[in-house]
Amino acid sequence: MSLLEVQDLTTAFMTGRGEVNAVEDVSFSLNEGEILGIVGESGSGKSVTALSIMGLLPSPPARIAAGQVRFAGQTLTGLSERQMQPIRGPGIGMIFQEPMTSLNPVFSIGDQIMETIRAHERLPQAQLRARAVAMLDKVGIPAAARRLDDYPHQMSGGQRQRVMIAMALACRPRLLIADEPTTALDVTIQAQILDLLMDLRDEFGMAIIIITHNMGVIAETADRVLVMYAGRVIEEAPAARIFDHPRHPYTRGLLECVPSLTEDRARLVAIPGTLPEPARRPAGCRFAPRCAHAEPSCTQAVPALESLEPSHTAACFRARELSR
Amino acid sequence: MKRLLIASCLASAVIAGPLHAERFTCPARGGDIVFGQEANVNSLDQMTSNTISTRNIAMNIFETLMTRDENNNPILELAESMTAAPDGMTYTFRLRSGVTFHNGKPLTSADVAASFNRYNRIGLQRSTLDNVAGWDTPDPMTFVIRMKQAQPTFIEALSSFSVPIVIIPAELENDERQQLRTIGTGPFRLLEFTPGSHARLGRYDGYSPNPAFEQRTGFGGYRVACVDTVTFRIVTEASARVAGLETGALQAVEDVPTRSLEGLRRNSAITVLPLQNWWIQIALPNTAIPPTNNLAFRRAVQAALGVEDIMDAATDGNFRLNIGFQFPNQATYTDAGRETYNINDPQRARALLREANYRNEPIIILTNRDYPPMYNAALVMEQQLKAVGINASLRVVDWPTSVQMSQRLNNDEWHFFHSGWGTQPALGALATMQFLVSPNAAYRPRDDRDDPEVLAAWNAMNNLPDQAARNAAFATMQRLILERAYAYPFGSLTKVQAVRSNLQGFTPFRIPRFSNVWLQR
Amino acid sequence: MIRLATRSLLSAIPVLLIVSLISFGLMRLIPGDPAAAIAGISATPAQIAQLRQDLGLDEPLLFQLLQYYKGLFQGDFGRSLLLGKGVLAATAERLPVTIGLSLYAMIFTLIIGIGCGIIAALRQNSWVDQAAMMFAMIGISVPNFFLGLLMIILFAVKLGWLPSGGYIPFTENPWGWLQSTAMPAFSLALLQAGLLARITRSSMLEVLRQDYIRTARAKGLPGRVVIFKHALSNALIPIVTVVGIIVSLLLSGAVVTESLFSLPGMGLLLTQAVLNRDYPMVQGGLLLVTGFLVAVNIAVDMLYAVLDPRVRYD
Amino acid sequence: MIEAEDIPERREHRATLRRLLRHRLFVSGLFLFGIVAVVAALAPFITDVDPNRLSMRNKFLAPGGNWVFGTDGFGRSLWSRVVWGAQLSMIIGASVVALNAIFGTLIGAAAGYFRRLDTMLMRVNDALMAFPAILLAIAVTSVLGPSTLNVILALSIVYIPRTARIVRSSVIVLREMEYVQAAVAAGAGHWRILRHHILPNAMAPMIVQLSFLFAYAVLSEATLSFLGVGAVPPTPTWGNIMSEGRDFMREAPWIITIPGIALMVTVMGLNLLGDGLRDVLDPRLRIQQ
Repeated sequence: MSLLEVQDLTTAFMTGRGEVNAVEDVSFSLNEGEILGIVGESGSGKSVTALSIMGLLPSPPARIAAGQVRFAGQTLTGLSERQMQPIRGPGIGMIFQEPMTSLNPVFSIGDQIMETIRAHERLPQAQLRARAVAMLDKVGIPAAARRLDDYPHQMSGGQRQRVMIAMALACRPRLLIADEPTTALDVTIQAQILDLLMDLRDEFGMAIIIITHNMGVIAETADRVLVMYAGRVIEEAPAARIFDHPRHPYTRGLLECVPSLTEDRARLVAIPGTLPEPARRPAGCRFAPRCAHAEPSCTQAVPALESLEPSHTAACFRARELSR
Repeated sequence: MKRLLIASCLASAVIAGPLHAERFTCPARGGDIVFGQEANVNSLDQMTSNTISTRNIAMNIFETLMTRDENNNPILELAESMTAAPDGMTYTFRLRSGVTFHNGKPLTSADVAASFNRYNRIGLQRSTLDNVAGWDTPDPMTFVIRMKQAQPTFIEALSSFSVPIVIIPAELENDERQQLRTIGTGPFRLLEFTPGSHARLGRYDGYSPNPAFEQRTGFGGYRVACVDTVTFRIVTEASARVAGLETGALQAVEDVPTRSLEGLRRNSAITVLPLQNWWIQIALPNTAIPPTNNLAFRRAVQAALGVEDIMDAATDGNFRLNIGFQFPNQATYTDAGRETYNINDPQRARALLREANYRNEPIIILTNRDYPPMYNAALVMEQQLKAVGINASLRVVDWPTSVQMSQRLNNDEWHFFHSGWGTQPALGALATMQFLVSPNAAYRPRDDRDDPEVLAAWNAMNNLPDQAARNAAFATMQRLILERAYAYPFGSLTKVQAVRSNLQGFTPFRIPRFSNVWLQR
Repeated sequence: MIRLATRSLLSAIPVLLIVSLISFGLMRLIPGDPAAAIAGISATPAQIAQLRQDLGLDEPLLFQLLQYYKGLFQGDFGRSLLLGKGVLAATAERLPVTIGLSLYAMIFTLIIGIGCGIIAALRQNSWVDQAAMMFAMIGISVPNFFLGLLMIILFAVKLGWLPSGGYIPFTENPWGWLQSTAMPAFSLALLQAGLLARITRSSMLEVLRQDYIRTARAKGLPGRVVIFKHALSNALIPIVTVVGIIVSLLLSGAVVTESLFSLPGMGLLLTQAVLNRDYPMVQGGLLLVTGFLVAVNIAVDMLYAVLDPRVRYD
Repeated sequence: MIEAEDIPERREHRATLRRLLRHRLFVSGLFLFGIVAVVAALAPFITDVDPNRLSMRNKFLAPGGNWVFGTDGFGRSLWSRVVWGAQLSMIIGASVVALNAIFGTLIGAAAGYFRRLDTMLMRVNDALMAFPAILLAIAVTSVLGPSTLNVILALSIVYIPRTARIVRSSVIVLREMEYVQAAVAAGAGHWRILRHHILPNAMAPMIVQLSFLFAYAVLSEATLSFLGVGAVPPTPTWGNIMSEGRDFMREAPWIITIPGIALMVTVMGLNLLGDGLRDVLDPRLRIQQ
């Protein structure tokens, strides 16, 4: 049985123009120790998917409209905030895009790491401290014991992200969700952080979901890739397959403009137009208006994910003919 | 001078009446009284303060050699006798024996001398002692005052309760101004004093009442403290005082607004006690400047005034029409000049205005808001003057400013000044009429040059050896003042006090007296 | 931190110097005779003249100013004309009443203000939020003397519940103090509470949107830890900066409240001192009160540094 | 902003106005304040009795009947007094606001723009702000003597330092802006820079401040009158009416409550107005007061 199973997840937001689905019918699963990359432009619904799994979306305005999330055999959707607490931390850890703002500025980093452990395990203060030092050590903060009482503003961005990772891993989660973990960092630091994540996966054996808009990051890390567009999964395949044989025109477009690790512009120049707002999504295939291969029939219905070969699915009416 | 002593005994007998022929004894003892006092108290140093609020409390604690009875006649208090030499050059006081201070020390003439020393140094009314050469203590129970020159009115001044010469223990002689430690000989002693909030007094069990009397009278007489404690609580809000009385949080209050009286009178748990003749509501012209320097104009104003409306507004209905500067219960009362009072004849006023050649000059009525009766009286006066064609307007400042303005020589900022004369009319004609001679002359003659006839009458009031002649001189002076419109006394203001009905023996007076007052169970 | 404290203290000196000059000048410009004021209604002109002489009011102005500064440098704030005691002693007697009242009101302010603010923020746009903000709006719109009057009419006059007027010192009877000061403290607090509720709400909303709140929740921290530790500690920072303003508003409001409820505090003392032309009391008292406010503001700056490490380590 | 010419500017103003009129708080504030302002403006037409005319026979009449708001202890019409009181409140509030707008801007701009003046002006400013506001106002009115004009002056003295401080901080920020530095480099005069580049952009926080200031001024005036140091009685200010009604609050509570409610409505209207202005004009200020 897989560690995480997401089935037909639909997350809706109440907006001024009524309820709209930010994420629609998203399904995927993840095994222990596996690294899944979720890729897509900002607004494609990848972060909302992650936050839906964690139950971190503010409600209202957000709600899980349909589908379910199962983690280690337990259904997470529908759990109360209180019931979710023991899952967060020891079950699923999460790190965020902005290390600058994701740490609370008024508490020392030691305090913030220790409170995480304290929330889930009963440990004497000395052991808490030792564990925090060990975690900082693991994520490569030099002189960890001394830095425990430092405040976030005394650290660089890369260090803060390391602290975030230490914090997320402090309770040995079985799954780590990394939402754009490197986007806000300098290029050189990005690689270091990714390496660190890889090393830690090897050490702790946890599964990782890496969310990014950067195909380069996926190439470096992911075992399997989920491509999202306008709230829907449009292609899923092992990483190697995606890079070699992308089946969806959008994925192909993404790859054509792979922003390498040395060049961090997120703009997808190869694809004209912009991602439609959730409330103004076109009928039929949502990518159709931007798609070079779109036919009138593409706007008639929403294409379903279709298995093209084992473990490779795509949602495109013309996937088969185009890949030929 | 035994005569004086006898006279005061007689007076008290008259007041007490046949029902109270025996000595007062407390029908019930114990209990606590809370009195809702209107005005704030800053100090209990009775020698250096002449505010009514201080007197309210302090005169339950301190006593004097001589004071005033219910009708303001001088009586002895800590002295059992006083003998005046025939030439008026010495006064010999024999102190009562068995009197002790609140610290337990017996009263001797040394204490009296020390009290006079302190008063002479910092007492607010130390001019009382201007004609005094000195004082001696031939023995512990005898105190002699030596005069520089005879002063027929000396006893009247000495017994004044305006800023009384209270007797304090000798060791307090050097206490600084307003820093007097509160130790007296009175029926109550001070337990606790928080300026601005409250003062708590307790019964002094070592008190020895004055055996020369049967009953309490005025500030003195035979006094006994029946209740355990009396708390004077400052409650400035009139409505809150009334509410406190109704709920029983307060047992007695002063200054009940007329508007509340109706309800209180219906309430059987409460007794309303009007205190008549609290003060004379008065306005004074500024005769240093035109047009109020013109007699015809002043008389025009006199003719325009309808005092019922003025008093009604000033007191909210609680007043008594009263002519002149004394009250009918006083020996010196006279209605001399009555034809100037309450004329209320607009036609005559207009005629007099024409005679005065009044040309619509602006007339400024100076008043203040600290004392609502003065403000209210001024408001109605303004309206009455306007009604006869006088271009009158109010100038409202605060009390200290209005006093300062009214006393500045030849000040041209005002034409009429509103005031209320309380303590002095109660003290007698002499104390009152000093307001009408320079340098104090309230009608502000130019350069302080008194009207010679008024001044002559004043001198006669002071210096004639015979009381009847002095009284006649007062009548003359009052008539002159009224006829020449140097003052417009509107009438007598009644201050209403009220008590819970189980509080017995409380008779309104110029201070709330808590001796011979008891709580009925 | 120490540097910050020294800097604040040093910058307070010229302010206090100007304050002392302004209060001296203001008082001398006020018309009206202190002697007439102190002597009261039943004084004769002769008594007033006597008093004026006793009080040393006939001295030339410059001499009085020099005396004043000479005294100040020796720690002598002068002697109240009205009370006959030292300004310092009178302040020591009255200031505790005002501080007690202000603290009491501050407790109301904090409980009502922060409470309403947090609840409103947590239930943003719900009826709870709207009710709390309506209440806050009323709070900042009702003049405190009007509220005080309404409370007197309702509680003291109509219901006869609480004593109106008549102050019971805390040291004498804590329960009595709590009771007798409740009404003034509440009427004094409402304005500040409304102000604080509005600030707390917006500050809380701002903070709740922050990434670190999401982080805290993602770590599986219990809701109360997220709100009271992570959110509130950050939301408090802008709130603390207004505490200085609130203390100043409370002291200013206490002037009115103390007059209304006849509480023998510093506000009543100074109002009466102004009205009675008690020059030394006003001069010294204003200087002391202002000094106190300046000290409170320095303390607030320090507190700010304690709460916000970013300031502390700058 | 500097290149903004007349037409886009006007368009921008119109857009701001539209946003204001859609703002719920602003509109309700405008409504409340508007009622008071209209009543105040129409005072001579909607009252038939002189607010100061005594009528001792009609004292303490409860509201209703011939006397809409009843009468006070002198039989004066409370309707007349409260309506004329509204006019006085408006006049006093508007005057304080105007004086603040002029002198607060001058002092604040001078302090913020000319560094050499800054220390001196701000020291005096700090000292004036250090006094508890009401005490300073009481002392100043005591010096000047009680009158409507002097209340305006006293309140201005109390509040101008606060306005000046707000203007100063905007000016300090704006002074460092690139376009201002560019203007300095281009040799523009101080006056021109202040007038064209700095002050127009400092207007938003200032307008917001002034709308709240109006509320404070109305409130403080009432407080001063209530304490007996405001406009001279019998001037019918709300504070005076309430002060005179104090002794009768048991028997004639309407004398206090009616002007009190009028006062509250006015202040609330202004506060709502201020909230709306702040939200629309200067969202940065949201967190303050």
